[in-house]
Amino acid sequence: MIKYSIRRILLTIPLLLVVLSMVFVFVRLAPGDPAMAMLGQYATQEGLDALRKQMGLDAPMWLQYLRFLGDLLRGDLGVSMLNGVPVVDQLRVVLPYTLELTVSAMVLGVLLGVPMGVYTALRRNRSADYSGRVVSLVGISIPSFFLGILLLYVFSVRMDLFPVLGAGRDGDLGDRLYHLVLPTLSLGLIMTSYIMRMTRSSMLNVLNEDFVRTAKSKGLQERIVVYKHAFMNALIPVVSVLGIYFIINLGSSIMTEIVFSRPGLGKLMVLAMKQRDYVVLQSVMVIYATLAIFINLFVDLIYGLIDPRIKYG
Amino acid sequence: MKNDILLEVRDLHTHFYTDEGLVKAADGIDITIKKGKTLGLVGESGCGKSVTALSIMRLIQEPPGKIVKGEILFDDQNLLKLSEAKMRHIRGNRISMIFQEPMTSLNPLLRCGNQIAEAISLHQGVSNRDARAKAVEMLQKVGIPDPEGRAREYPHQMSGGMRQRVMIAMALSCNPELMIADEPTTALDVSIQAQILALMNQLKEEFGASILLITHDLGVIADMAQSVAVMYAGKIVEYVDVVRLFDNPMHPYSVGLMESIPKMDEVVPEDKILRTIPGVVPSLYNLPSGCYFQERCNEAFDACGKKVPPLIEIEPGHLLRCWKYGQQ
Amino acid sequence: MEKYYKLRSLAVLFIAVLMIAGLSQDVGAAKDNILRIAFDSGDTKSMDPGRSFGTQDMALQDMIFNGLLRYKPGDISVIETDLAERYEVSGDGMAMTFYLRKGVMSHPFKGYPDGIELTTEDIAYNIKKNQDPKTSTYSSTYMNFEAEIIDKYTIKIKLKERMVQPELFFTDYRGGFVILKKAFETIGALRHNTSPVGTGPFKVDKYIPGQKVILKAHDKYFRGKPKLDAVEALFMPDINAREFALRKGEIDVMEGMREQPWIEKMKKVSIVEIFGPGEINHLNFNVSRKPFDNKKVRQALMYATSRDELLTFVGADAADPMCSIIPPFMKGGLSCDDIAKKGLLYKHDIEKAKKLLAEAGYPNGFDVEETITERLSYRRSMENIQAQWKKVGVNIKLNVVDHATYHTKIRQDVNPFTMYICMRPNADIFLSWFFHSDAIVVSGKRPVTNFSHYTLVDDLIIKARNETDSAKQEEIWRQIQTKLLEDGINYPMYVLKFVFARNDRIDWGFEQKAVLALYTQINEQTSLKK
Amino acid sequence: MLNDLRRKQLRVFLRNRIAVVGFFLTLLLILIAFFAGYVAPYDPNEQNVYSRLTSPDLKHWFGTDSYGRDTLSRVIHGSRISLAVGVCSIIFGMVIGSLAGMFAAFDRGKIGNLIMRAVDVMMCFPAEIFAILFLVMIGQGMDKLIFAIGVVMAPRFARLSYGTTLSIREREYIEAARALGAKRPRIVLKHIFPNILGEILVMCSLWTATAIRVEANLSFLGMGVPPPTATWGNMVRTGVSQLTNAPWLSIFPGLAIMVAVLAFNLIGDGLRDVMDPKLQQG
Repeated sequence: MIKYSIRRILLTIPLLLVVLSMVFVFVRLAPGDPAMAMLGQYATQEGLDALRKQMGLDAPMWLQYLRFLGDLLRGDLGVSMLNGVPVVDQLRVVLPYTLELTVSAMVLGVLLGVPMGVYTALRRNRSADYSGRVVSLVGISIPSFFLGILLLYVFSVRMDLFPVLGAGRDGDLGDRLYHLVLPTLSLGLIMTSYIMRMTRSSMLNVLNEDFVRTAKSKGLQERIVVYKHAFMNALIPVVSVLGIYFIINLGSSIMTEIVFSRPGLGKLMVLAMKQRDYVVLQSVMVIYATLAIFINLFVDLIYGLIDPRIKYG
Repeated sequence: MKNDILLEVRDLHTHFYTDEGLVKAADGIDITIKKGKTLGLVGESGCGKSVTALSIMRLIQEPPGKIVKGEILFDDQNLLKLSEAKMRHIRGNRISMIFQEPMTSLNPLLRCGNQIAEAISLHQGVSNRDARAKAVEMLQKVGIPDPEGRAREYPHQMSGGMRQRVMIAMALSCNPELMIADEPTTALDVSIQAQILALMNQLKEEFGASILLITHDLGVIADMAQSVAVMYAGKIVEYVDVVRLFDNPMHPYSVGLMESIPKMDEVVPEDKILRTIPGVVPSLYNLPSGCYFQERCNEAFDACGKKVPPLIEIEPGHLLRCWKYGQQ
Repeated sequence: MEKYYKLRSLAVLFIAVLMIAGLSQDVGAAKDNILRIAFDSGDTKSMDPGRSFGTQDMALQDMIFNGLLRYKPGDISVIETDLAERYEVSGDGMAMTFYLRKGVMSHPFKGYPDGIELTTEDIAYNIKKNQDPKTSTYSSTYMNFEAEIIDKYTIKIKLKERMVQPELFFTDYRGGFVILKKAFETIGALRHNTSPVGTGPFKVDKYIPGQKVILKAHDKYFRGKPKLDAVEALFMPDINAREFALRKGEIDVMEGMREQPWIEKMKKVSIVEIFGPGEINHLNFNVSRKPFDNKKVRQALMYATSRDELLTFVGADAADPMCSIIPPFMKGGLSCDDIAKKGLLYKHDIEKAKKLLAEAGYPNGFDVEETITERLSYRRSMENIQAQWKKVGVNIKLNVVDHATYHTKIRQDVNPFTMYICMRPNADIFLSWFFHSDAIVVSGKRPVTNFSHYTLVDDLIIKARNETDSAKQEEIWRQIQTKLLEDGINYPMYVLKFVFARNDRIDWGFEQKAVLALYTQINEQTSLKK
Repeated sequence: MLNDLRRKQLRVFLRNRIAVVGFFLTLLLILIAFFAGYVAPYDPNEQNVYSRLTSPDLKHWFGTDSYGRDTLSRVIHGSRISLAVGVCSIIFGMVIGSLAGMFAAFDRGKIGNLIMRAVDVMMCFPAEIFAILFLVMIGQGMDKLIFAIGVVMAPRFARLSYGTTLSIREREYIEAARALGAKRPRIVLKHIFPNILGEILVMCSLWTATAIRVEANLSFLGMGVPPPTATWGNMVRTGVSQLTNAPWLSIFPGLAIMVAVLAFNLIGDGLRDVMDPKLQQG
């Protein structure tokens, strides 16, 4: 297990490095001029040149790259090209919002999806199974922004049950949670569908396994067979794809943040994209990729913990 | 006389309703197992042996399977009439089962000791600690070295033979009266096979259990069983004690089976190759009318194509399903 | 199996917590003495006056800073003193003298908990800062000034070249806002972007990037303590979110949509404020590009464009028709009636347009590629023009880019005709930036926004600038506009006014008639009803 | 034998009512997209000042937008973009992805290893982020969108074909073919590709659904095919601003996205059931 973990952790380092380089290259190759974006319609040529120099955009690409890596190593993500705010500060503000949203959606997805997946698997080919399958198919087909808009329209505009704006007051937990409900639902219900489908098919696979038959032949009660033997085994493939689902979740959260006007990485990214703020843009992308890499690492380690074949492998 | 009969299966019909149509996997099975004896059930793959075993355990998946007809008398009670709760009390306790695939028949997430102890504490109502102690004892009985340590291991840490020993330990842990072994050695190396079979024989004696041994390997039958039922396409075609079967097989299918065993004590001439039964097992979806074996039988005649022959006792203790002998 | 039941109860618990959290909240913001305003923008670019061009930036600066002079709150037709007590312009118009108010205190900043007093040294520093392209966006304009400090409260500003209304560059608008030398140097240019120090009624308390700026009342404001405790400026680029927030009372005032249906909708649920002078939306044909080098083609397209239809789209409340580049309310401007009298209205006439195109050799029209910003005020009109021109066979293929890229691209001279929406303080700036050959994009001597590559009015522009008789000056400006229309260079469409929606709690303290910098002004007079 | 298998699979597919619904839905969508010009009641870009923001009625089933354009016609024409981008990008992604995966599985040398590491890296990004990264670099437009989404989807195909190829690679007939001296491209095309094709096709329809959703997401963020071309994501995006007074502007195109994605998912699900006998047994 320790060997496995170390190997797994070491593997992320080159992965991260490549991701960083890729982000750097992509963003630098982008058209549009940050200096122009910053100076706006009154820009003069001298002004533009001076600003480019000030921002280090006139340096050769390799030098910019080395600076970029060096700064990252020191935990310095640079300052926004537009307002000079250190990117780290901006990320520190928005990251918790994105995390609270994506994690709570994931938790909701697991807490609803797993039991529903088990239930439909056990009622295979009955009406509960059919309706569950159709609903979950709709769930994985509906774009998160559309679900968000529908929830917003029904619960905020029509029924006036939930707020529409932002993420709630800082330090007021109740308010934060209150603002989190609809966005979490719009992401979490989609996650629920994914996890439910996965759990169902995994459970069906496991129920056909020999060891389930063995367990039955021992005279164990149905529930014990299902939950102690089948369920725990069915959970392993589900856990192994949670990392992938989290990445999907992370991607969808961008649209959700826009729809609900919530602060967060996604909102920051879209803004930076529009303003050609390369420093912020590349930092946000790096954070997204890093998040995804670490979530995958985390999931793999958990996976190692629950599967003895890896733990004692 | 009646008292020494442990299990009697009468006219068992187990059908599967699949997308492709109806499959009569067990189509009127009659077998009897005596106390302390071993009955061998032989036949090619897909002839319904395992279905018969699972029907006795009432572990047929429903749907698509269903036991449509018949009686399974175990200790004078019809298992098919029992409530699920009562049946559970019999499973693993009075009738236990060993499966073909030791690699996949154990739960990979549970320690072997716990998997054995689970059945013990369920059926014998002992504390978890006692159950675990008993499990270690059983592991020792099946000849596993360092049973204490092995009990704490997971299945993937063991070899196939080891795992099959664990399965046997599990099956015997509650002193069952009947042990159903479904091809227990097929997946194992030849050298291990012999060890496992010897172990089963030894333990049968020790525990006084009966065994229903399912196999396609007549060599195994010769070593283990007292009587044999030969099965073909969902039906018993010959039922007789082991000596008579080997000396004088009567059903053409049994004859074919016998002839396909290489005999160690005979020198096979260069020009004579091992004989096989021609043709393939008929599709269970589309059985021929009349005797199911007729297409592969080189002794078939008109009557065989008309009606399925009945199973009749042509001499005491020898049942046969063939028009050649039982012509009215 | 235990685990399963645990999971299920956890799920139930989770939902219950969310529900309880939901129900226990009272909807809407607390009724405190804080005004919340939401802007159509994702963030502020900078609150430094030298570095801004977005509406939201200037709206913030307006609360934080003062100019030497100011437009009367809510009314651009009157210019009054602000930081200056009084000022004089020399007889030849080449120098101005400002006399500062005494005792104007800045916001507190690092090391100066009581703030510092504003002096002429700060004014001189401002001009220097505005001249440096590194620290200012407006350097080309301010290059023309030279400051001479007479004493602590008196400063003389000389002009190198003649300028029309030079005092306009010292009003509360863009580079005219005054920062404090000491504060700027103490906290540094970078931090000054996000926590600037000024003398205005409100000081920046907290800036949360991408979310909001919280401004607290400046107790020592020289006009007196503001009535509001604080202003929260929220950045909400999504119109929907702003609208919802206003409806639910989470904000008090929002930047609206400059479009009739939206205005009408919002009038039912809120107070909609529409004010001028607005921005002029005009098309500039690029005479260096085929087939727009042909006057007949340009005229044909002007005939093919229906100003009425464009106006109907935007709506009567949000826009007024414009027939010439200089609006009638500005010195030297021309109204639509004036233009009609001159016979240069180019009244919508498809047949005439087709005829002109045929004469020019394009009886079936032609295809043209055009880059346009995604910003709605531009895009909506461009898409309408696209639909209108299609009727005479001219097909526009649109490349939509974001607004910053659009500004980059049009300055790289990519477009055969360029749509531009803007306001300039006077006719001279309008004409010289759009039609003087020096200002031609890319190739001009000092490239600004001459997208039409037009060179034939240089003399007239200079002549007007040097003309001291204001009546004659206006006459030359009108002459230029006539020539532009005759040559089919520029097609003005409409003046786009500003739309804000608010609840009834706000009392601005003055009437918002016309604000040059395009936002609802908030000052010390502004208050909220309880 | 093979024919029997196919016929059996077809029967299983047809018995799966959900999948059949998906099939006909997709067929309908494709027909609508193909004949958009004939099906749509109006020109999708024709503006009409005097019928702006009319709610759904007999004349305009889905209402009109703030330009007075017919929403139904725009939704119908929007299907072209969604389907074209979805299908083309998947074909593009499938070709480069599966080739790369098969090559990597066969090569197992440095280059193959490099390819799979690159795949790992690409899979780290949420699809939308990765696509945005590309679009920021190459600019917007339909062709670029297809390219970007294709590249985003390619790693999935690479991983899939890598895995399947590895397992097939070791089978006897490949060994045999190699022993007979067949060249590598020949082995890949003749022996491996036909064997992994089934699995790839199943995933194609599921991932077309994903691609359509990604396209909608990008459109919604303003990175899709630029207006006035009607795309569903774009329509939702601009329609959202009128949610309170003209909800039809965002609801109908939103529903259209959902239906299209759903249709491909249904087919994919059905195909998977057909291909995976374990799941469909019993």
